[in-house]
Amino acid sequence: MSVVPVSYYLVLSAVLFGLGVIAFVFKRNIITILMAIELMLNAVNLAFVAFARAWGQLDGLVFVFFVIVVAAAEAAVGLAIVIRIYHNRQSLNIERANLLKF
Amino acid sequence: MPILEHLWIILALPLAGAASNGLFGKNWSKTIINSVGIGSVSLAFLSVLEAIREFSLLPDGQVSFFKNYFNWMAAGSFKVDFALQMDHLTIVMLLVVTFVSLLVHIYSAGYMAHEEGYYRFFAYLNLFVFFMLTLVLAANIVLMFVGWEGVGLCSYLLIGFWFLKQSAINAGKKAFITTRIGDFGFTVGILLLFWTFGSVDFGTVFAKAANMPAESATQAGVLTWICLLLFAGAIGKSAQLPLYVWLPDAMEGPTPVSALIHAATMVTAGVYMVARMHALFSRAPIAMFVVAAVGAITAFYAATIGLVQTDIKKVLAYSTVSQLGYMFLGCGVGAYAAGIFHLMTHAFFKGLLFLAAGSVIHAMGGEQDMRNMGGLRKQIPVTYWTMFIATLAIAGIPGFAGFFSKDEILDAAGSGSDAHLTLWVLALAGAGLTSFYMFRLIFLTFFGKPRFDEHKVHVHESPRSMTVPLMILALLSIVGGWFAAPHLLGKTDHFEAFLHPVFATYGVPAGLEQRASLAGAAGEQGGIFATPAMELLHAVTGPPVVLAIIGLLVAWWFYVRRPDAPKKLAESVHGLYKLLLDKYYVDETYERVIIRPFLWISANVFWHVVDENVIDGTVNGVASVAREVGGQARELQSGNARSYATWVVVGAVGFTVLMLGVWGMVR
Amino acid sequence: MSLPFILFFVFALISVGGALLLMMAREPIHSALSLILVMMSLAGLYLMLGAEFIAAVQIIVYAGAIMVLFVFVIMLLNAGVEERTDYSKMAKYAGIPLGILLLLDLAHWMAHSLIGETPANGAGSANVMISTRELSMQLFQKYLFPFEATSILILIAILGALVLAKRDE
Amino acid sequence: MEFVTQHAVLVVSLVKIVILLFLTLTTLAYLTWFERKVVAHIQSRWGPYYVGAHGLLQPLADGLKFLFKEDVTPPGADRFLYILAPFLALSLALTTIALIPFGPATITILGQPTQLIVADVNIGLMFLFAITSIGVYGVALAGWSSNSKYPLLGGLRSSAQMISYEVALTLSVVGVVLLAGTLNFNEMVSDQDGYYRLLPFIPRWHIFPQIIGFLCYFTSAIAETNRVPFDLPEAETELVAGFHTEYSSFKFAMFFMAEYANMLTVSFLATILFLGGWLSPFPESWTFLQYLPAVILLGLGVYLGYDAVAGARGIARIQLVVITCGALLLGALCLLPAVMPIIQGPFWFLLKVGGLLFFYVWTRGTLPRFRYDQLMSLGWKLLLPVSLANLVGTALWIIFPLLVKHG
Repeated sequence: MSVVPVSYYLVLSAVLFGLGVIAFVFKRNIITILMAIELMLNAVNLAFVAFARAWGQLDGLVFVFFVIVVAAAEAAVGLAIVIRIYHNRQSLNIERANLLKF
Repeated sequence: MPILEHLWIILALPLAGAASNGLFGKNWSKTIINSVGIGSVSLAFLSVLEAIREFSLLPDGQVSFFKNYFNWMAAGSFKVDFALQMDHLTIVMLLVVTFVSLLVHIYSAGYMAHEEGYYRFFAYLNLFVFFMLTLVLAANIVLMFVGWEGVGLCSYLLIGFWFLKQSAINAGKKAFITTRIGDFGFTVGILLLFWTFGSVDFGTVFAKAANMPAESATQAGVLTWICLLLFAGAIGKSAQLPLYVWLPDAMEGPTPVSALIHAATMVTAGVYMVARMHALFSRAPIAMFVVAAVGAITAFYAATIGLVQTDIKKVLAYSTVSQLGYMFLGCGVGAYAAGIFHLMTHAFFKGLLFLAAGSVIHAMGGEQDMRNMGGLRKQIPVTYWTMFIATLAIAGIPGFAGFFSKDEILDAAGSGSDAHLTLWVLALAGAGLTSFYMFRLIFLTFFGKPRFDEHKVHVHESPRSMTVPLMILALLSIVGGWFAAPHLLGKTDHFEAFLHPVFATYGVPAGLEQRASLAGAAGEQGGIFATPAMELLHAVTGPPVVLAIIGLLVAWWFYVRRPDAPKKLAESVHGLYKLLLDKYYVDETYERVIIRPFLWISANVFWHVVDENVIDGTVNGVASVAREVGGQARELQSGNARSYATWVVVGAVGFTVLMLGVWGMVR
Repeated sequence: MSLPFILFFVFALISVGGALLLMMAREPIHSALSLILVMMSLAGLYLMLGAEFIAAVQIIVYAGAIMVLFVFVIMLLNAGVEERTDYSKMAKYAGIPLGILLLLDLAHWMAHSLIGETPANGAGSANVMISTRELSMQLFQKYLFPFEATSILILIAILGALVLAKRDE
Repeated sequence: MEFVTQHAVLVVSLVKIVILLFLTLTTLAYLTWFERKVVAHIQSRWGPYYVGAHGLLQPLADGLKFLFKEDVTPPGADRFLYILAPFLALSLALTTIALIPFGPATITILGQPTQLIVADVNIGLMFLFAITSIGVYGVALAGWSSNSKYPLLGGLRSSAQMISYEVALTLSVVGVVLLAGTLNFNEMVSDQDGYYRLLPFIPRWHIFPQIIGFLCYFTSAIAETNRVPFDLPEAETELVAGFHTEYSSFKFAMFFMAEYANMLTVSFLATILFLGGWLSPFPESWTFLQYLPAVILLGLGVYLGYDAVAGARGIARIQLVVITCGALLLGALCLLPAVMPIIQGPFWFLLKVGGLLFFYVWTRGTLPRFRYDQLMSLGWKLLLPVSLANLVGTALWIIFPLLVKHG
């Protein structure tokens, strides 16, 4: 039973990451932008797991855990901030929250 | 316990005293403060004695004891250690400093008893002792400079001790700033010294200097410059022309201070420094001549001013200046030993004079003007007798300390290898004047009718704590010079012999070599005085003595026999009198020539032009430039997070392309 | 074309499609669901890679907790159709091309990575499952301190979220 | 055909799935009947009675009713999600059952070893939790997509409730995981085999050391499945029917079934984790016990037969006769030596599950409904700390001997 080479997974993770980046700059809705970040993190996780398997080491997987935890923390705080912004500006469009400038 | 190995103890004791008194003394009773202050100094004195005992046990070959405690600072080749050294010269200074300051401390306990800031006073005194000892014990010129500045600081603090008195504050500032001028030269001298010898260690420097040939008397070499610069510092510190002006004003300070700092110890630091640096000076004839000339002129000049002063302490101040001049004259003509000798004796009798004057002032309830005294002979006999002895000593009456030392100096100036007739004449005249104004002081103060209201002023003898030091010093003023007595009989001068190893160490030129051992020196000077008896006769009937007697008689004539004569004389030569009374208008001249222009320049150039335009302009300019740049750059901060995100992506792309690209290349 | 390849491509297509959907959808809730789709398929890929525990955690934490939070917030704020403003010229003109450039660059280098050809599930025969035991050994021995640190981090995050989201009366 | 031979595994599990699905759906249907009956009797009513004997055909009738109702989609609803939600709910609920082992790992059917489990995963527990954690979306999306305020509030509430109680649920189970030292269901069950050395009559079920965990688990399980007394999402008095207010006809039925499926799953899990799964509480030596299933079935058949003769009329009588025959037939089947060993595990397992389900219904029949804040505070302020404490205690309990041994 032949198996899939690592590079397939890596390319996939690269593509997902790129899409995440594109979404990150393309979307206007703050919540969606946070989702784009999550997408990037997921892509990175995929690369982690793939590498870990390729080298036959577990450290990569452990790091996946840490990435997930950080993602959770980030989501919690980020969404709290989103709620704040919505309460203050009645809008989720990131381009409308632009007071922090010169 | 081996003090010699741990010379730092001698320094540590007064410092500890100063620290404890200064930090905690505020709430302490006078007894504790006394015990701490006096105790620390007396302990220092004892440890000095112990150190001397141990020093005497050293093998004969060893001239000086040197010990390096720790490396203070090192920058490249510039290396300064906290190193102390001890040799005969140091011993003399140590004895003088510790002993006199001990007496002064005891005296102060009585004199300052009713003063505010008692603890402060003793803290300052101890601190002064610490710095003075540092200056004396230092084994390199930088450390010496530390002590040098330290004593300056203490002098400033103590002159301005009554810091509520404007005059006192001004006097303190004046002393500090004036000496600064000299110290500037001193500093440059140190730099030049290091630049020349590549070291600041006395030992190294002198050893190097010993191999250098003596410079010619016609054009100045580097040694000359070093010496002159250092001597500038000495001029400032020891109140010589033209920087003497601070010393008379320094009399604003408490009298014990005047006795200790401005008569016995600090002001003699310059002399000590010159003597310490003899290895350089004796190779720089021009510098030597300058020293001698300054000394002689100052000696005469200050004496003339002293003639007409009416404030008892001012008279003593000017006499100090002139006496210091004698010391420099001695060093200048190569008779370092004589200079140091006079330093010691002067410490005794001038300290005594000041303390006695203080006692007089104490008795008069703060009155300092001699015109309002007189006839105190009976009321305060102890003060009177001690002060009289001191006067005899300073006037150079044979048998008293001053006679021997001053005689040696004059002798060196008049008949030495580097003798200068003019200087000798000046010095002689100065000696005569000295005797005159000192006896004038005595007569005005103690003889004649009381010129004060005896019902108001209750004259009383000072307490024991003040009189005992007076007596001790009086004794010393008599016997202090007898080391040199045999010299008059053509035998060796013990004092000079004692110091001889120091001044002989670094290959001193021949002329001084003869002076150093005076055995039979008189024989060379002229065949006429063949026998010791004739020698003695010559000495005691020599010009100085004669002049001293004359001065005494004149003073007696003027102030005891014909008390109204001075006024007449003053009217007859009114111009001269006024000139002397106003001290040659030196202060006014300085005021006009230096201070006012200086202030004007500072205000109109440095303040209104340099500071306001150049410096402020630069700073504000930088600020405005930054503001402009920021104003342009802030446009990037659009506040739109998407733009920032895009910038992040730009960075990411650049980074990946760069890194992975490079990585790929490497691959 | 054997089973693993088929599975891989199915999952890959699902995930990429989900990502594209996430980008295209104008309703935040649709984006969220498509993201959940991506996560599911990633979990499947993890299973294929033999990291079953990671797969489970992926679903539990990401799909089951984080995304629920997202959906929850979307429902709470009743987030409607996203308005496509274009105030940021930078993002409008440079954003997408740069993103694509980055994507291609990364993909290219990943495709030519050193270990590209090594079989993807491990230095062993096919379908070796990573034992959860070893993983936990690693986590609780070698990486104990980072683990504790992350727990502190999450605690702080909770507090921060509380403080931020609290209605200020 | 060679595909079948190649992937025998796939085929077998396919068969298993079909059978299990059929059984489960039937069970769900009759679970409603069971509940209604029990509640009715608790409230001293008869409950469904007229549709078939003892209302046994009631579920069928309900199903038909749901099928023929008009399927309304509220205007402005997000169509896709509106349809997706119930499917998500039901499919996830059913999927979990694939992880449940109904019998010992090693039994032979038709001469080849088979497991009474669809997917024997190394970390079955984790996957079960994974799937249940996705279950929230069904509720949330339903509430969101029907574009109406009651469903929205209901969805918000129930999703919040499920998230909160999921934490307590998971934590309360970890104690068992520590004791068993595995995440695999089969190993867990076999870990509970045997008796305590000191008390030889008490089986080594985890419920005894983990009683606190069990209580926490079951409480939060009830809340997790939105059952009384925690059924706030469909608190009729406050928000009509909660998240599925707008749902009608078969979509509603799907939610309904999903709920019961969840009940099943939770009970299964409880049985496996705490009640020793398919293990019999009695020692092996009591061999006569293996006739128990047959005896029960036969007894049931006899009772029904008596009832048919004595009580029922018309169609009901016919039904009863049919059922009696079926029961008797099954009982006879259980007596066959080929079947008897196979039937033991599932028998005990289902017995325990049935007990739990009865408990479920019992609570529903007796307890009043909580208030929302009470619910939340119970979850976060009581269950969570208690289960945490239980976890720590268990960990110490396990660590202590090791410490003593290795110093």
